[in-house]
Amino acid sequence: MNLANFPFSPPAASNFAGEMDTLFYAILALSTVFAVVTFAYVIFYAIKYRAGSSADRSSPVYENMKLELIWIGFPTILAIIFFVWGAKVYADLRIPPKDAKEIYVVGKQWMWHIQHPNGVRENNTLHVPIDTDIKLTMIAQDVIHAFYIPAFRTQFMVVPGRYTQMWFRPTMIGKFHLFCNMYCGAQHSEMGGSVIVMSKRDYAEWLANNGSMRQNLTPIQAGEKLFSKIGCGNCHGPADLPPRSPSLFGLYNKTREMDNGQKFVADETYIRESILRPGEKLLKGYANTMPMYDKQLTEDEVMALIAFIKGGAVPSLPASNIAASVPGHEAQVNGKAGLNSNALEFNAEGADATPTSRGKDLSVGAMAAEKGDQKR
Amino acid sequence: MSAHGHADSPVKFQYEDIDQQNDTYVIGMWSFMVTEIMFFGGLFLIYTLYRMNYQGDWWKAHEHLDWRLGGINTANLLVSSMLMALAVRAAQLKDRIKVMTLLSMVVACGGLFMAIKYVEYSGKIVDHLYPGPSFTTNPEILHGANLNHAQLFYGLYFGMTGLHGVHVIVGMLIISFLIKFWYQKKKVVTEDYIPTELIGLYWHFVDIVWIFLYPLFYLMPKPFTVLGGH
Amino acid sequence: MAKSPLHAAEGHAHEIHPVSMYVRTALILAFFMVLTIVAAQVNFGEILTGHNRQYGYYVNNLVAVGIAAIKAFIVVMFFMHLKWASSTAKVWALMGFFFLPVLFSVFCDYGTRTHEQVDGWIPGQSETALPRVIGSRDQEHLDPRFANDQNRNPKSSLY
Amino acid sequence: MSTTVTTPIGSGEAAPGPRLNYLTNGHSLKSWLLTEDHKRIAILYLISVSFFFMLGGAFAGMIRYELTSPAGNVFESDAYNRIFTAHGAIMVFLFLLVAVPAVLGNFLVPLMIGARDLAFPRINLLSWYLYTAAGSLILISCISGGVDAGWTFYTPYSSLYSNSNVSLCLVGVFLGGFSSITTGVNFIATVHRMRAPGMTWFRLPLFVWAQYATGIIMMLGTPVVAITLLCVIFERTFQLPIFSPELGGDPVLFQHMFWFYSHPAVYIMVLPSFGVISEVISAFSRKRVFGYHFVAFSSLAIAFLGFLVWGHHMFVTSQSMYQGVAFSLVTFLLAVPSAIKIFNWTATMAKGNIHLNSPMIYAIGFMGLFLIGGLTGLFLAAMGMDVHLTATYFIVAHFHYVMVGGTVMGFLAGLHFWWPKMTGKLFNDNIAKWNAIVVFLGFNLTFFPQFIAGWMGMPRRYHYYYFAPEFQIYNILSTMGATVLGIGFVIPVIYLIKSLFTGAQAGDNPWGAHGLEWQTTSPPPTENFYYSPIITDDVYDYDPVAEHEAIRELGANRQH
Repeated sequence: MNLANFPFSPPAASNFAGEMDTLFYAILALSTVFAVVTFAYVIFYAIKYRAGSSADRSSPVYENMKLELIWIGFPTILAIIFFVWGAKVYADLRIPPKDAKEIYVVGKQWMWHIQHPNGVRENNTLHVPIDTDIKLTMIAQDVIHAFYIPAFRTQFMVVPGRYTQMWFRPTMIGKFHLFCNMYCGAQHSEMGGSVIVMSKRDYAEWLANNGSMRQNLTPIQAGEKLFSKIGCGNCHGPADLPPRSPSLFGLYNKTREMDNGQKFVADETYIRESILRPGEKLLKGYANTMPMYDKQLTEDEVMALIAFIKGGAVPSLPASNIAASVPGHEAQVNGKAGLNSNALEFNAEGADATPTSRGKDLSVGAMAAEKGDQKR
Repeated sequence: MSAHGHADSPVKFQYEDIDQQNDTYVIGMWSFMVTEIMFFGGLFLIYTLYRMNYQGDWWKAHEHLDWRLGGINTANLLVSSMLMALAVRAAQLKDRIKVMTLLSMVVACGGLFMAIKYVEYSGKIVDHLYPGPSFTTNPEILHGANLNHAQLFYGLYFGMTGLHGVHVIVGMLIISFLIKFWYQKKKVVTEDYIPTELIGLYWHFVDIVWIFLYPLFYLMPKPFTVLGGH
Repeated sequence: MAKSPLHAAEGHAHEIHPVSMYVRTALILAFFMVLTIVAAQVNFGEILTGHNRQYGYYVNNLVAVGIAAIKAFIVVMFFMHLKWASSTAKVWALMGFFFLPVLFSVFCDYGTRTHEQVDGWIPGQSETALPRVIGSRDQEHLDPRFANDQNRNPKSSLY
Repeated sequence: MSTTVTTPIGSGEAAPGPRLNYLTNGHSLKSWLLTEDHKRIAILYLISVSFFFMLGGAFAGMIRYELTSPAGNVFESDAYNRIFTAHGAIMVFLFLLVAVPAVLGNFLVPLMIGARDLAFPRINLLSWYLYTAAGSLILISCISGGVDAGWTFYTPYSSLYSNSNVSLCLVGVFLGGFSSITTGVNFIATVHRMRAPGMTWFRLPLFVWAQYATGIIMMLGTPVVAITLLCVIFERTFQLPIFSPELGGDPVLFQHMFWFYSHPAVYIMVLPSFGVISEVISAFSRKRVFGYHFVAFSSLAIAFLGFLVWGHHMFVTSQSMYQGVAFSLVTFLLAVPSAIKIFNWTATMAKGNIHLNSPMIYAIGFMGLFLIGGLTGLFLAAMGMDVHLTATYFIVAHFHYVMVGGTVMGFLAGLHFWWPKMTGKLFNDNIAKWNAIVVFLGFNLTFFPQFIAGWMGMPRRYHYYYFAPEFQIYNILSTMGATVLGIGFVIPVIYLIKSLFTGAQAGDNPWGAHGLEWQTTSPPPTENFYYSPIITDDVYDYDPVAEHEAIRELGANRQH
């Protein structure tokens, strides 16, 4: 049989694959030895000491402290060794390097929205350059999903309400499976697609082509557009205006003091909370005058706003750069335009602009609509 | 066979003697109460986590609760616990009239507790403070608390005090049956005080749950986050 | 039937206690009830000053839960006769109070989640990912290692 | 060579004669449905548990049939989701958690400790009724409309998104939990206070130790999941999202509370089977269990440590990585008590007189399967490895090796071992032996390919995999195995039922085993013993050397 048609190991396409496979085969070897030796003993005894056999049964042993201690101690030591090894691999998997390239992922029933730093968006397909640290910042819009790439040996859950992160460095050019690995409803098994690892040059070209073709906005541009559309700039200007509105210029990663003396670092989660529920943490010296945007913005929109604020929140683009959107080519993926730039027109009727409020009727509607589209 | 299984003997056929049976009953009851502790423990866990996360809003939301009504109920349950303990003592002394009197007073205390709960709940329901889609949208009622977090607070308030209330009602029903048995001079209860003791254990457990619920819901300290704002 | 030593009751579960014992217990409980109401009116957050101020809230809560625990202990011991019960019953009564903290160890998770994203971590060097002080978000003055790290990004202010 | 000295109350010499046993003591339906006899309740449980096992197996068959083709054969995705949920919910809540404790435990714990009944017979009956109510509700919810949340009921999908009968199913699980609690309380009170004179803690059979440890888990864990599921019902009814982020709740908290019970629940499933295996191995090797104290205490260690490992289900759910490290360490340590058991059983066989009857074959099969199931747990306990393998078919294969290979094999071993005691009839041991081998092979063929599929990254609960046709070969192998396994589960039903009508009389002790339960008649009388037993010696008082001599002198195997 041709082994290519009968594979027993997934492709090893990321920096984790090496250490993970070593760990896997080490545990496999250990388990095999344990299982085979123990079971061989069982079978051997069952045959040797079967009733009526002439095997020597003199002086049977019923308790042997030394033996017990050996088979308590030996597995304990092995267990601790493998624990340390597994924990080390896990720490590598969980903690991204500082300068990793950040890609945003939004999971919803039943598709993945992916947005690259320069604004190129895609659905259910993730294009990444080889040999580059990629950090995915992920959030779910409805239920829990999991972003799983077997060839990269990594996955992480995508939870509604908070950001999770995972990272990897692809090491092999090719097309690999992308799965949703947390049961999420009717079309769970089809919520996936592929990860396409390209050479750095191809990736740059792909980004540029997609960008020019579709005139997508970068997250910062999209955020800026939204910023002016919903009128954030009316209050949040270049200067602090207590007690009404603090300036957002260069807000990201600053330490902010609340009116009760608590201090928070203005990270993504802080900014997200401040947009959605501004009364939650009041900045020292400011009144609670800002309206809540909870249930009014999609997660993509919040991400765009955060990107804009992370970028300094300084309006920089001339208005002409914000071009009208063109329907994206993801139509072929699932029969309708996904989260391309027209999602950022922020009309609430758009299928992709489902607000973060997730009443039952809404989800049913979305379910029915997508079911019709995604029929095989 | 020995003298087991007589219909009117308090010793069940699987036991050797009354001591063994009583011991087993007490151990069974305590292990049942361990499950009750874990049962309420799950709710206390949820409560603690969200209380830590939303200190300020929960404090503001709790301002709507009346600590005096809760205090009356605490005292009420305390008295009923003492009466229950005295009823068990009377059962030990086989003083039938006293047992029935004391148990009736315990049921009356339970009734008073539920009546006060009724007053509290109906006030909340008028204000649309029960969780769900029709939860109030008026932040004035909640002293300016975030409505989402206040809804979580009231969800747990109704969940935990409601579950406790269910236990109180169940306890009242059981005690009523106990009074009936004493009234009918059933040997199960008159010959041996342990059935009364077991029901007493249950009633004290219900009291203990309230001992924790009262400070957690009615007597919240003002959190630091709210303090700083004034 | 002969009573075997195995079935002998442990302790003196059947002792009859005087009424005064129950009344005294109830009075002590009433005292603690008043105490818990009084303690709730005292705001330790306002009494404590400066940097310790934020701990007042926790002091208040600890006092409230502590008094409740004492009350529960008194009820268990005297009203529920655990003091005179068999040691097996004692062990079972303790079991719940032992496993409840096991359940509450969930908070080890919520307490350390803040530090998931540790900057300065170098893959392969585990010592760079040591947890910082749990539960404190303004760590500059607590941990000199991070005093000047402006790019520090402790994830999540929610949990 | 008797385990016990019985003190006859009447004449010790007189044979029991045609006295009533628990089966013949009353024939009306009422005498069964309102019985307080632990043995009759065990039979009631046996019937209902077998029914649900067959039903769950039928759902499993549908799953396997559907997965032979990458694009699905017959069902729509919605239907498929309902089928795997039904399979999981029925198997976990109505079979695995109940089978060994409620059937074998109920029947044997009083017999083994020399008691006339469990401590609270009426509560025992109540437990069966709660179970029946739970079973009916889960069955109704799975059949009329179905439940599509998966047996783990993860929020917010189960609470706010699923449009199926989740609430009804959860009420069923809730009632089933109370059935489990009442069983646990009963076992604990019984073991503490109902032991016969002389039955000290260290003379208890290991089966009783295992049931005791199981009772602890049932009591401490079940209420937590009960309240958690009650909260989900609350969420669905009042639209109050306690476990979803809409109002600031935390979906991960649900997983914490769910697994706080559901991981120890795995030990509710396998610990009683461990007990069965200890009994069977010792009885058929005619040898005292090697390292009795270690095996007994390893049960308690598993029960205790089992409560400290729930977070290993959540390594990729954004749980704090520091807590994850602690969970991983305890999980690895938990492998040790399981290893102790396996090693001690192996050592028990050394220098014994091994009779390869069907219960022994099942027990050997159990050891083979549980070894694989336990050792693959190491892959999943290693945190880094778990990131790749979690929620794939590797997990599916792992827990089937533990649950089917552990619980079901243990249950079958115990059922065959004590069938003569329960019914008084002998079944065809030759067919049973071969069937044990069929089950072992069929099981491996079903689930071993799933390890490879999982390692290659096939996610669980997938209906389609047309985009990854490389998984097909493993699914086809697995379905082939499932067919064999299905046959292996049907055959025992036939020969066991046949034995009721045509089987030979078993006699008190057909296997020559030495437990207290074998000292009474088969089937036992309602009071369990005609005499009050007083125990003066160890439970496993076998003498392999003497027996070997005896066999040699007879020149024939005792069993033939």
